[in-house]
Amino acid sequence: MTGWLDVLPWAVAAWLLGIGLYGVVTSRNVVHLIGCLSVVQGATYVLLLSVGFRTGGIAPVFYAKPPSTSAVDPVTHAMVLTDVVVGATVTALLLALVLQLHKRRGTLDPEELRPMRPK
Amino acid sequence: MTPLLALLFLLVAATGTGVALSRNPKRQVLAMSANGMALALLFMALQAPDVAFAEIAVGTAAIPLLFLAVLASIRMDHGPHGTPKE
Amino acid sequence: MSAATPRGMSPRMRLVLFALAVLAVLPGVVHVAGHMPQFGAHPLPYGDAINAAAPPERHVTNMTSAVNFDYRGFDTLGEEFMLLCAVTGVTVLLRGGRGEGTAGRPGRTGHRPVLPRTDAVVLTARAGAGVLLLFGFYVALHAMTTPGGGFQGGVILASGMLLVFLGDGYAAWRRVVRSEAMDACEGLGATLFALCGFAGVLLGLPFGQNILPLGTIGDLFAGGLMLVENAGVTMAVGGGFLVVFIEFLEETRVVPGADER
Amino acid sequence: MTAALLPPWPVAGPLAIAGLLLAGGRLLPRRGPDVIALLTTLGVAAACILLAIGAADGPIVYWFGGWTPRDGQAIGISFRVDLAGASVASFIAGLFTITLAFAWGYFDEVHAHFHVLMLLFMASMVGFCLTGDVFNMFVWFEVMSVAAFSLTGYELKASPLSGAVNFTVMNTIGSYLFLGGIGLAYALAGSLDMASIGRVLANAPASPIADAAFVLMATGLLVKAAQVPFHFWLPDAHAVAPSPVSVIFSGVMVALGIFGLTRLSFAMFTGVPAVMAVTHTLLLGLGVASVVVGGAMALLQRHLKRMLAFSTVSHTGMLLVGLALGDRAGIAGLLTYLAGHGLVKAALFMVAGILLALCGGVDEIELRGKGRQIWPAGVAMAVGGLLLAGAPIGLMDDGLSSLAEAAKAAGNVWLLPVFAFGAGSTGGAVLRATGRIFAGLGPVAGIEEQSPTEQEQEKADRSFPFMLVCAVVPLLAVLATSHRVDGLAERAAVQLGAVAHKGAPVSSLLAWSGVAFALLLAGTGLWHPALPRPVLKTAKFLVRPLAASLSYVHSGAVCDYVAWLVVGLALFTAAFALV
Repeated sequence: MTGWLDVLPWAVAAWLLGIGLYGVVTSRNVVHLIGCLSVVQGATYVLLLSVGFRTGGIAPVFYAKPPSTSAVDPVTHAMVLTDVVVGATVTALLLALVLQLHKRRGTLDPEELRPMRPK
Repeated sequence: MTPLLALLFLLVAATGTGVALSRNPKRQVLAMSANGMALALLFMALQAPDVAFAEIAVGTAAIPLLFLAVLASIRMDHGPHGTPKE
Repeated sequence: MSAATPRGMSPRMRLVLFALAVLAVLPGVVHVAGHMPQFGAHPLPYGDAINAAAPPERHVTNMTSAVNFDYRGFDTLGEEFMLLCAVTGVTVLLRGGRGEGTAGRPGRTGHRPVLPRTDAVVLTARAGAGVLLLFGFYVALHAMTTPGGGFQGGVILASGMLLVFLGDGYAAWRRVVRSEAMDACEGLGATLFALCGFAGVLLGLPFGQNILPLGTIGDLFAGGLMLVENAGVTMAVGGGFLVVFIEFLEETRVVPGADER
Repeated sequence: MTAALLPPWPVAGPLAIAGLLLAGGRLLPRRGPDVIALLTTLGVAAACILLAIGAADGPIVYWFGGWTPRDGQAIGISFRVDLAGASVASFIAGLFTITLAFAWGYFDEVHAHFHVLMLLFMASMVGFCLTGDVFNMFVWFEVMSVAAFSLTGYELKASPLSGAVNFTVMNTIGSYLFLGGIGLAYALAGSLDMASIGRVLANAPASPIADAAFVLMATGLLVKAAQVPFHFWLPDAHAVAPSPVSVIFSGVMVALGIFGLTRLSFAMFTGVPAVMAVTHTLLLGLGVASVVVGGAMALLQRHLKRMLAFSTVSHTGMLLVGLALGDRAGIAGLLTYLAGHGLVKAALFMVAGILLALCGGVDEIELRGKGRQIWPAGVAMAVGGLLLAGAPIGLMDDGLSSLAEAAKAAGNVWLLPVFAFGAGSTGGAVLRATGRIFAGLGPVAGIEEQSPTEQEQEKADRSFPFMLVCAVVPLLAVLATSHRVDGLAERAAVQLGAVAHKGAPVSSLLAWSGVAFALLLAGTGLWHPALPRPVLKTAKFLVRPLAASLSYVHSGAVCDYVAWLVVGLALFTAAFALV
């Protein structure tokens, strides 16, 4: 296979990290910012699952296949499952914080939401 | 690297970019659902069905739902100064 | 003394700083990507060891579940409590500002009319909820054999319950299924996982070691202690996500007579 | 029970109790959650001390589920309890005990939620210290973060909430980078066990993957440790969290970032020359920058908790310098200083909590002279300020001497004035505030601008003597353990694998210069209008631009912070390109 195509997974992971951070840096709305964080997280999904992939390997479920079949790495899958939980918990918490913050400050602009300043 | 895999990787990159660049939160929720779906497809192709399941349940359904609830609540909430906010 | 309230960078300035930093990082990223092991063709010793060991030793066919609940079950213990922590946090953040009241009417935005619930809506929601709940149980039950498990099943179950709420009138259901019940479901589910770990300890075995018969491989109820742990995860995730859903949906309702917070 | 069977208890035990508290908290009598949480922390402290005793002869390795490695491949998760990890875990449990005592009855409105969060917070910290598996470390890191995020916003006021948002966004990006680093290490080494990864990396040819894994993990941990340029979130969060929570944040959570990096470095990266070179150069530089920036910013604050938060940045920078020096004295100094600083900072945040409860604020100017009635708290605060400044007694001084010894042994004598500046400026800021609040020193502020903070008040339902005792206990602990911990820290450093360098002991000049500098700064801060006009003018001319640019950078906008985080990544990239 061509060399540059094999770099694609890592390039996509790096791109997601970069574009997600770009979104965070330029965000004018905290809800949008939280969405961008999930893009940053997408980078970790892509990286981990690509690391655990094996060309021609089956999914690590030996229900219909004998256990000797070449399969991909289940450990990375378990890691990404944990990562999905991390993402969900952090997103829920941030949304709750932002919701309460909006009630008190009446804005969602991160520039206006600085701590330690009067209303 | 099969063409299908390459395509799905690119799809994930494209939808992820869409999420980051959708400045309107309501549109961003749709973009996030699309990104979640693209990720789930990629996970299927990478032979990770367990993760794909979780991503469909969380990334395309549960989390966008929370976003929608927050956006609805924020539209209702008129802020401390009584001025409507978007 | 403290200077005036800081103004900080202008958006353009910030973008320039970010762009310069990214330019500096970029060669490093390219260098690293070029040296990454060949995609899909490098050794995976850990995964191979699990794939070889788990079917004969744990009598399960879903390796991801074997890793999640047994080989690396301790990670999942932490993960469950991370979820519990976040659910507690969300509860504190949202309920703390709102109080415990559940009697509210739906909030209205703009001039959108509130449509009365028709029989068709109720019926569709009930049917959809039924299908979702069944599917959730199915996914959770088949953790050891086919893809899916307590986490995925729990999320689907919570979504199904939510649909029940939405279809049949939110307020009525909220009086039946109280937050205490969901808290208990969530807390006990996570604790069940922890107690499964301690079960072995009390018998002088390492934490988390299996103490139950493993069953026949390929059977729905094979896997020993993993089944109990899976049930705990289902409870914790189902209860936890439901609490989160409910707390957020409460925010879209208006409590009559609620004063400005 | 022998120590070999003990490792899961201090982590899984409090977790299970937290789950039960959440499920049944509302069935308990009013003080039930307080009692249960306090007993749990005591139990965890006892278990960790037993573990530390057991680990004295060598690390205790505990494989969960009995999955011992097969043919050299680790297939399960291990706890690798060494002297350093167990000692820090004992310290954590002890600090939680005193904090929960301080918070007794403070949080009883929302069932047992506060106690659930605190128990999870403690369990995850202990797990973070004991684990030998890098992904398991990430899991505990994240549980710790989630608990911390929730606790920061607990008060549901605008500043705590926006502080919590900044904190959450920065730390979440940090933890994703950390996870990315784990992914790279896994790609390279095919294992998640720290010791195995370390063996593979030491025997493999130099690879940029190992460097990148280090960069990503180090960035994640340095965000948690609030080191320049990743530190911006800390004052936003620590200054506004409820005081008992700030005690834990500044007392130990931040330092755990450095401790985690220490563990990772010694377990995984000692065999990678490029990483070691960057550790000795860039991390040293970041540590020094943190010491200086934190100290200067502390001096510029009038909000007491924000001042203490910046002082935490400064003192954590000293820990990073210890890690960067990396020899036996440096690591031993790091461990001792971690405990000493944690205790002193805990006491100071408790004093701030007392002020919030009894005087209704922590603004230095507004509170001028209002602390006279509660002068014993002022004595505690002054002692704390002197200890921060490096007074030659107690744990902090022991740690600082070790760090200075390591600096001298490495030929970096220029670090000594840096230490003196960090200690002196933070101590000076605290002493200045003490003098103003508790003795009404200094002229009445005339044209000082309005307080930048909103109304803050914490519940005043605990008696003053009780709170004061809680604040004095950590100070007494610092003084009483003087010269008793060095040996332990040294053995812990040896166990980690730190090598001894020949160094000469440092004279007590360092300590005294810190104290003198602090007194000078405090005096200047209080009575600067009395200075001769030309002196004042020159000083203002010199200080103004510096202060203005520092304030400019610490903007409070999370978008800025993320841009600075990428700048930090750029610094790492440059450092690896140069070595």
